[in-house]
Amino acid sequence: MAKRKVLAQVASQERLSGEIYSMWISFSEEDNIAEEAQAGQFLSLYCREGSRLLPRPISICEIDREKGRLRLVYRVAGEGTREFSTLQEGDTIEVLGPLGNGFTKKEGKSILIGGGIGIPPMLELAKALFKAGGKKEDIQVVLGYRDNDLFLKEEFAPYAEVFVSTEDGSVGTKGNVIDAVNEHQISGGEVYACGPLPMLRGVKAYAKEHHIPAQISMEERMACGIGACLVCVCMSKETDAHSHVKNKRVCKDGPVFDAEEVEL
Amino acid sequence: MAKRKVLAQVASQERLSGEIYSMWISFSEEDNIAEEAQAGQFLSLYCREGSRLLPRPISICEIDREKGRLRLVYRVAGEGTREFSTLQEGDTIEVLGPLGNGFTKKEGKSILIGGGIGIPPMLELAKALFKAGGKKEDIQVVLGYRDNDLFLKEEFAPYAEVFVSTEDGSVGTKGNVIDAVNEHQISGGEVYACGPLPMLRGVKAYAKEHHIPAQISMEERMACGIGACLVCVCMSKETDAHSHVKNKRVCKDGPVFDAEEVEL
Amino acid sequence: MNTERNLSVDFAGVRMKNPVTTASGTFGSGMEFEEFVDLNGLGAVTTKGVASVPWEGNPVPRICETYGGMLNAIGLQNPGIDVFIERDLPFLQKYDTNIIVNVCGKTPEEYVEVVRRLAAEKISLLEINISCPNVKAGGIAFGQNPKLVEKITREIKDVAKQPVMMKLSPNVTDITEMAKAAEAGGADAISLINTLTGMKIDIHRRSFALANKTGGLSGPAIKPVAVRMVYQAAHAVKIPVLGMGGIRNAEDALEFIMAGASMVAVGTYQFHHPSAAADVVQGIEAFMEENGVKDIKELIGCV
Amino acid sequence: MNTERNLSVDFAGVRMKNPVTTASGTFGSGMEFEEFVDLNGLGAVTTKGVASVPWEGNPVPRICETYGGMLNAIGLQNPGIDVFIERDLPFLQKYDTNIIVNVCGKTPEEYVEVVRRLAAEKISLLEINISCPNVKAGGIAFGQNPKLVEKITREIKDVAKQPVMMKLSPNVTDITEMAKAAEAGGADAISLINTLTGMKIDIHRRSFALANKTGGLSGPAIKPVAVRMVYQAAHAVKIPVLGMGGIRNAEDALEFIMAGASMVAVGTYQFHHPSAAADVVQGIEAFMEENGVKDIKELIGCV
Repeated sequence: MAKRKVLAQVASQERLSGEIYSMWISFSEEDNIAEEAQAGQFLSLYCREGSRLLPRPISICEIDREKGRLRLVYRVAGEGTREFSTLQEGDTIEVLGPLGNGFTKKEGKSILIGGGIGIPPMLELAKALFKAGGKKEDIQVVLGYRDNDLFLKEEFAPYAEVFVSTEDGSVGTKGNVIDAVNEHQISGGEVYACGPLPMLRGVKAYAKEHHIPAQISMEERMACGIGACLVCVCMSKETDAHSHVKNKRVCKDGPVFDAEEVEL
Repeated sequence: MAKRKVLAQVASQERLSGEIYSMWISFSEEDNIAEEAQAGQFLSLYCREGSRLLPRPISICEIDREKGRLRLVYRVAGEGTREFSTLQEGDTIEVLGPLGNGFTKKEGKSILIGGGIGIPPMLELAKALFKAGGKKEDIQVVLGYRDNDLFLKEEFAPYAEVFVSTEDGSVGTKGNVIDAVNEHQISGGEVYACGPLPMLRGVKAYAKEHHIPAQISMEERMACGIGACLVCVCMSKETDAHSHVKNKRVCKDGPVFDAEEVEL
Repeated sequence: MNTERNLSVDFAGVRMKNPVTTASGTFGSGMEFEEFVDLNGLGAVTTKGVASVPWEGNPVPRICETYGGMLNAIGLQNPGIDVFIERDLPFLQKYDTNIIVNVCGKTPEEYVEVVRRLAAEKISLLEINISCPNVKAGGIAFGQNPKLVEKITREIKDVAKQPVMMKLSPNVTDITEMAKAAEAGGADAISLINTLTGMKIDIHRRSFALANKTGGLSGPAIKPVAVRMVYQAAHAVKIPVLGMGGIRNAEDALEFIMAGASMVAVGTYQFHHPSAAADVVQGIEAFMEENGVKDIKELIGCV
Repeated sequence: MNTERNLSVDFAGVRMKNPVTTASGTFGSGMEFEEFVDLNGLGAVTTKGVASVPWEGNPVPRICETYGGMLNAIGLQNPGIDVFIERDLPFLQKYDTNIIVNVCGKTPEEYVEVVRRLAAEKISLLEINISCPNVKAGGIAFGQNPKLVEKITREIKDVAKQPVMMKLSPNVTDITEMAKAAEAGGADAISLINTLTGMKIDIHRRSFALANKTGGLSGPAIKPVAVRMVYQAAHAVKIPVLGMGGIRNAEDALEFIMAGASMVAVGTYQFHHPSAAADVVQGIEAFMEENGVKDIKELIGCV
């Protein structure tokens, strides 16, 4: 009976670019779910519009435990996220979380890879690694963009060495994030990644080739968001201990997985 | 292609008492539907909440043609009207109208009878009769309430002689509106009435007995609000010219009918 | 609008300038909607069901709202074929659009009688309502039995002078059975879905929200069932399919078209948005523009 | 809460402290929901369908949202009866609530196998899922044919040690036929409705929103169909009915109860509001308070 939906208040809403929005939401003291939040976890956001019943899973971009606030950077991909983007400071929104398992922070040189709307969770991770005593030069962030719309890039600067790849070559390495990793001969002891499936496949292959452990954050359509409905499964290499088939629940067992335990 | 839904702006929202609310809505110059509005007509109000598709028919309580505003006094009877009651000044609402046929103003002594949420349309009618040159003492308004919650009563004072009946006898005549008419021996050349079905039956019987023409405003569940779907019918005495059966459309042929043409 | 785009379809031998019509019973005969919709802009207008004689319909309340939809039990009130031919048809014939006349009856003979009366009239298509859930006799009773569907279809085809489209009920175990039965009976097209039989209870009055107890569920709520049945029916028969059920906008309409419908009808949503049908036409054209679709036929059944 | 109110019901010989349970497949085995709902407060917990062996289920996407509802095509992924008995049952048996185990299979033998394995377990009721629209074999295939419904019911009754409740599909022409067939086969109760088969098309990808093409429609959108079928079924058989389909709150639940359901299940809406089932129990009690209803039995089938 511990958990329940909480009513968060919108502290700010900002359009970063195109369809990318940044929203800070704050919580009351008794419902300060920001305290337990970890990089890589997500929230279920609920629409007000009654014709949209299912929660939208949104990854956590930044955590302010003291002020009891969370930052969500999301892309408007449908009517639900469109509704969120219209919320203004002072509006309220029902949320559930933090949900899922976040990234496990490892010491030493690390490579943080984010692609497209997979970039936001890497910001909190970079901050967390830095605050945990990581040296800035050991926190290597590779961000993959479509073009020169480099949302969030500057915000990584205080905590990490930032490298960029763009599909159109307008900025940084022309190509994908792995091209950037190779071009700059980035190396490290742990890979953290979040982004589209093709990118995750590339990251997994790269990590395997270089014998580096990789933590990847997966995405899948969800319903309950808490592991009950078995909607958001991904294929696992071995038979999963919970499902007893080769399926893992992205919302509950993930969204962050060891790259080696899932089939992409 | 003349008509269409228009976006009105809420000019004010006030709770009169209990579940009775008063809302003024204003229209832009190109969509000033207040200009054509007449006492006894209604508007279709549309909910924002997508799970509620059908418009809510709300009678017009006051018309301000110059300022392009209409006043709606309504009772919160469900989720739809509940939604309307939460609208604040500056909010917008989709409306269609004015719809239906209003009261036909006759000269001379008249009796305006309103019961419960049937009271609001009588206010505009009283004003209209007064402004058309009617003498205040010739505009006799009989208002039926449940108890001493006499919403709108005072607002009739400038235009009419006001009589009250209450079910609990706390104010005015104990009983119904006809009891009040009898107690005060109110007489006139035309009866106008809006209220619950039992009241309308009483009014019709009274008018028949005294050989006075009576215009009564009917209410029925509606869908389209414009006469196409045949949902909101009432029984007519004779075969109806449009339907060719003994049914009339409340939204299009009414809501105001000659008491003698409908079966109650 | 880009004139290169071709929205026209040949439906059961009738040329429609676009694939959009109105769902029977939601649009009357168009008189009340002409203020909101340019009837000339629709591929066709489908009229409310007409019988051989005037029908009173059911007692009120005839409607109640449900979550994302509504239940109606109007009971096919209509002025009868005489008035329809004298008054409604001439009104519609003023417009440059096709007229689809929805026909209802309590017995096969009544359907046939109406179809006979319409034989000499300038109308494009007959839609035979064998799926109304709100009348005691006829209606759905014919639409839930494949043998009856085939039989009544054939009897109507024998006298019909216009193409015949059978309107099917979704309240069946296997919609393909009904579609095939209509085709076997000689139908030139089928339309679906009619409403799903539903019920609402007023828990405070502890009784039924509708005087008729049950009613037909329509609106966006039922769209997924409608798309599924249209897809199944379109793949089960060769005759064209007119798809409907919960269409709010062009996106919804395109779902039906991609599922295999050659035409679509906008119904209940017109009660929320009176110009919905016209807006759907515009939206489909806009979608074709954006996606470089030259001919709507490229999209029909493309999934 | 007023202790005078009696919410308890005797359902197929099982005493339920209140008439509220969870809809199979929406609640797992309760482990993930125990943080949100006090399982002791529910009349029963109904578990996700379990088969004789682990099932992988369907490929993703397994879900899409629809207007006022959702389509799912999970395909009854489950860990199999061994794990269920070892892990899930002991978890639920810690609670003071009834356990209703939903049983699925691809063949009658598989259903029987699972029922056998459960014979010695402390559970209150068996719910036999012959209505899942998302599996290739079994499921709905059994639920749309009255002869098969009666046959499989009898085969299960022959080996069952707990009362048997057959879960019926709404994708049929006449629900009363199926209800009577279950009763004729010896069923102790029936539950309905399972989901309505539906489809959603992604018009931009020009393909199906679900990997399985079709899915089961659930949520508030379908409630009117569910209430209608529960009313029809409850009036067609003597065995008790567990009603479900789009229940969001106590008002919705009371519609089903007044229509004739002795118990109700909350399903899809728990995805929007995780504590919905517990809230429904409270809401029903509050309604009884306000309306001076001493015993919930006064409301069952009262319309």
